[in-house]
Amino acid sequence: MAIRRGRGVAAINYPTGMNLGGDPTQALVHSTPTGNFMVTLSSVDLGQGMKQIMAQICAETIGVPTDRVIIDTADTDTGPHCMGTFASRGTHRAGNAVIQAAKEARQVMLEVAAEELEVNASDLETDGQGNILVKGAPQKSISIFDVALSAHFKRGRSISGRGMFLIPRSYPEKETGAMKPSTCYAHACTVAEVEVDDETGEVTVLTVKNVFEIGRALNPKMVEQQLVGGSWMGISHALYETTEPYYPNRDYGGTDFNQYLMPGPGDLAKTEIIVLERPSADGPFGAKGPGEMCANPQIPAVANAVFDAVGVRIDTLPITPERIMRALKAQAAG
Amino acid sequence: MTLALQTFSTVKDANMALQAAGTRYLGGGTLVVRAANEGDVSVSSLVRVTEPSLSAIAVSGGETRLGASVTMAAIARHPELAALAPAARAVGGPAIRNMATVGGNLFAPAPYGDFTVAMLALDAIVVTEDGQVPIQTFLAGRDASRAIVTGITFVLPRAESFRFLKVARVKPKGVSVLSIATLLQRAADGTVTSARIALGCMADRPMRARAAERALLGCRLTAEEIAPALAVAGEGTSPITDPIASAWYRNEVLPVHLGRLLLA
Amino acid sequence: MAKVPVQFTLNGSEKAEFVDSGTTLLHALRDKIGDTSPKGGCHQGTCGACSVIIDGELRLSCLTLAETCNGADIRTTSGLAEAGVLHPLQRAFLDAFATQCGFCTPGMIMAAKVLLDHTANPSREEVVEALSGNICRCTGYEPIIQAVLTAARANSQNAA
Amino acid sequence: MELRKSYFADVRQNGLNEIGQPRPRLDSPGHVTGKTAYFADRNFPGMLHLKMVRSPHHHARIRSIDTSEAEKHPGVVKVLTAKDVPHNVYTILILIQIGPEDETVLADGKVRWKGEAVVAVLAETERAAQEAAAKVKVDYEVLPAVFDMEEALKPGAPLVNEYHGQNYYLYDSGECRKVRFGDVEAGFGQADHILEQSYQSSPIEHAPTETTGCVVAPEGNDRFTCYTNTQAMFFTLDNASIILQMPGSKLHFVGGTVGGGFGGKVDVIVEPIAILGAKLTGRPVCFIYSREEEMQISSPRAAEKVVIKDGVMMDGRIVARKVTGYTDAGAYSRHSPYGAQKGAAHYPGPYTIPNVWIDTYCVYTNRTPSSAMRGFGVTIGDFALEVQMDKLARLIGMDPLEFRFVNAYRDGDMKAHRQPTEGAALIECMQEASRAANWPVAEKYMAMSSYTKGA
Repeated sequence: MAIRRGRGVAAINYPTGMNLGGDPTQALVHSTPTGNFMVTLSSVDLGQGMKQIMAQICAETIGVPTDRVIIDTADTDTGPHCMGTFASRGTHRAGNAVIQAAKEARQVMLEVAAEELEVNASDLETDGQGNILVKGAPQKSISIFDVALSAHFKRGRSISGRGMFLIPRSYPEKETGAMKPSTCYAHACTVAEVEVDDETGEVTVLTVKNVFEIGRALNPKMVEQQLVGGSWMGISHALYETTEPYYPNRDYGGTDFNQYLMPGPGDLAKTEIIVLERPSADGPFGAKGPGEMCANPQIPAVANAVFDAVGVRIDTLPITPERIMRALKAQAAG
Repeated sequence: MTLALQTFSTVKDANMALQAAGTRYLGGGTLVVRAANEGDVSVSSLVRVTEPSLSAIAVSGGETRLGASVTMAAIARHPELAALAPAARAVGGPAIRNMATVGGNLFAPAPYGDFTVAMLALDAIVVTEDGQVPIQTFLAGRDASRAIVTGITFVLPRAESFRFLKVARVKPKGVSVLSIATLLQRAADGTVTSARIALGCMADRPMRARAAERALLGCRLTAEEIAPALAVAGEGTSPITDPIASAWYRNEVLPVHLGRLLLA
Repeated sequence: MAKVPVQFTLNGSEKAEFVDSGTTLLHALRDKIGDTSPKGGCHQGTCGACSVIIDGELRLSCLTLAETCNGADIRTTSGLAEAGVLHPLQRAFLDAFATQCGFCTPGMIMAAKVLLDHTANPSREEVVEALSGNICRCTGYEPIIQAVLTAARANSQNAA
Repeated sequence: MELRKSYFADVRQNGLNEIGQPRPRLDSPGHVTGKTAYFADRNFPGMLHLKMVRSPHHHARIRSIDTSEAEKHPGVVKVLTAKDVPHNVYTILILIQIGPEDETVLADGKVRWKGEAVVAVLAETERAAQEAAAKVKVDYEVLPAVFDMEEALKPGAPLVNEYHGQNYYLYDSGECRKVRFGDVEAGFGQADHILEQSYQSSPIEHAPTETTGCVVAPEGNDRFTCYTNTQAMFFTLDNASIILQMPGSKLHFVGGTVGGGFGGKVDVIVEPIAILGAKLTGRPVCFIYSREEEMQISSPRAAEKVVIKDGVMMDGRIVARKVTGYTDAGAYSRHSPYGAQKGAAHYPGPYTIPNVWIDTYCVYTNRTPSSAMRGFGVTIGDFALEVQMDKLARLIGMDPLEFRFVNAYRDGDMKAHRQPTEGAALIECMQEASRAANWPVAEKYMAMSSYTKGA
């Protein structure tokens, strides 16, 4: 019996969005009478934290703390159109729409504040804590609470904005395939270290070191959630998962979580995550979509590590103990 | 028709009710309630028994009796059943172990039924109202069995003579690629004087590895001496193919895992 | 359809309902009593999202018939916070960013609670074992394991 | 997690208050207290349960359907077949003009995969619906089925889907989406080595802990509120509107809180039939996939086959890359024609290669239709590309990481689908990985930059 060790590397990029059908998302922002901000969308939170991120994006743009923003999303009677949550587009597309809407609302807010303070709107700035200050003369200020009250009850203004982000449809050119299917690209490089039991074909992923470049970590803890969970799913794809274990034979498809294999809490690789930020030109505060690409590089990195360990290539996913055993036997048979 | 549960205080009464068509016995629920949830409409009536003896554990000397409703969790935490704890803990996660019973495990199709593999290695006796049958006989006829199992009896093994291994892809709680239980008696010089080896997933229900058992007699537990036993470990097996592993793979790694268990 | 009475204590309050015989505890809790904190992720006993604590033991409410719970003491995640103050486990899940979609969270917290009720200072291995019947598809488990370890430390410090 | 701020520091906006801050998630308190409301947490009095009768065959003609016993079953309120669905033949990407309509809401005359929906039963309880479903009699004439993509593409293979007329999706570019860049044969001609390898995957399930489903409640004014865990609200509403031939104004979708999606909830499967049930019965309806349905009926990530032929120089440069990709769509298109062409744009990978030839096929077989999943069109391609990169490096005796530096794309490099590279950061990721993994590479690679070729 031998436990053999190997390591492998993989590097990838990943596109944001799906422009081959046109890629729009809209957002509306308005202030309540006391200066809280309602973001209305129809984007879907799958658990990745879309609501929280839209709140932070709106808050940053308006200039208020995040807890002054309320997200009302995914009610088609109220929320304007969103293409959907997929293709790593949520943060990027909806975020841009929210910024545009929030900017318009902010402009109205500053105009009302300017009237109250009897200065030009262009001379005003927000302090991020809920106040509007005169640039260079911060003692001259008004709270956003008071500005909203004024807008509603005194000045008859709607502190609101409309946001629209559309990547126009790209039609692939028939002969050359020239097309623009997406916008900015995220990047990753993963090094995986494995142990392979050469008598059973069992693979243990010891460590994965993932470097991800995601444009901008809008909320680092939430980015970490995505990347850690994605890295786990990548390993899972590499070694465990399929609904058709004997593909293309259609039999023996798993029907529950006992038969559909994924790494359990006792199978976790020691996971390191390093994040780089090269802001994208068109992303909200430079953000790209990290949600999908984070699960990709582990698959080839693990595959390459298995080869490094035992000298057989498994070019069919998932890399099961059975496939490794068959390859090792074929190798031994020469 | 809806699903209806009937509760009886005695096994005798429940056995009567169980004769009706579409009726099944409810133990811990991990098999029959699941089947009902999944749309198995062949079951319209469930029967359960509250008789306390079904949940009793009795250990006296080596003689052990587990009531059919004893759960895996109860076995795993019972101080006198420490030798069986690894087999009991091999079943499911914590919640399942609080529900899954000794009786139910006897009926669990591969890849389930790890605890029964241990019982088979111990040559347990399965007890019903109709009498007592060796576990191997019981397993062979379990599909047609109608009488409620009330308990199981066996001689508690000494810890050093009994070994159990469950091989799973997912840790700590995957279902079995295979499971192995061995009960070996050895002479002072270490040679095996008697061997019982039970296998899970190597057929549609737990089975004995008779050829390997015979080949182990007179061997010391060294890699060299057990090699002939490992070579015949797969004799008579007919492993399941399922999403976890193919029959080919199970046969391929059975000798490896048996060898590791014997040499551990 | 035959209705049967079920009566038990849920998070400290008495509940009594009539349900169809054969109704699972999960359905009784969610559809009859209105406690939707246990989730139906599989109805097979393979995901743990429906985990509840019955008489101090972790159980799968999807495989438990309601009428077998008469007289039982049932605890769910919705009853864990007291007077609006989060249980240390809930606090730890928040602080560790251990929830993403949140669907597995109530079951995970139940599984963790039973562990901490019996084991003051669990090892990582014990935490892993305690959570092993609960599937999470988002987090990769590590933040959940860390949350439980953190809550255990907080508990034992409070006790000290 | 560590943020390495030293990279690209010159282009990052600073002085932000909320962005870049690890604010607590506003939804988490609901999650940890069990208070978050998912679609299935809504319960309405009188709600009906919908269960689907599904095909037991991979490919079969339906001779007849007899629902009479099922309709008489106690508790059954309505039984739906194809004739009840106003626009029964649909395809979801018709919204972006990707046709033809090729899929039935309820099977009409034929089933093309094992598990296909044939009859919908609505009953007072789940149990009654299950019992009635078992009483639906469908007479099938079993047809030959094809499961292997190569077999499916051969002449004489059983025809999976008559709406296509052949077992592949017909793009405007022909039987495949094509990318042509440079002269790939000339590239192979100059290469020191050529390596052609084939890679394969099998279908993968999203396996969210919450299964796909919806709860529909009539509002009493000809409008229907659909509580759903779809990943795309209007996409689903608009498709439902087409299938049901109902004005969109009659539909009200509420969602946005989903127990995991990963791409598995972008098909429009449960909502239209549940709304139809609510419309025809006037009752609330829930249709929630069982776990078995989620595992075997809901669309998986497509199986793919990827054949890569590379020409490489001894100095490490890849001079030609030819990729043929096959996406196993299963019996119907759903999102697969899109995924296959998304793959066409991706296949050169994050590398600058002067001569590229890509063909990607979307192939029909008699299996569960596949659709989008996390990394759609890219994940399996990346597996193939990056294993191929490892093989190429070893073939020419180069360190696999250094080999990637040699070929890494940088700002301004033209990609094969004729988009100039912008915002590249592959090199920096690899530099950081080299450090973090203690995998040293030559200093010249550590000095490289994504900004320019010159650096």
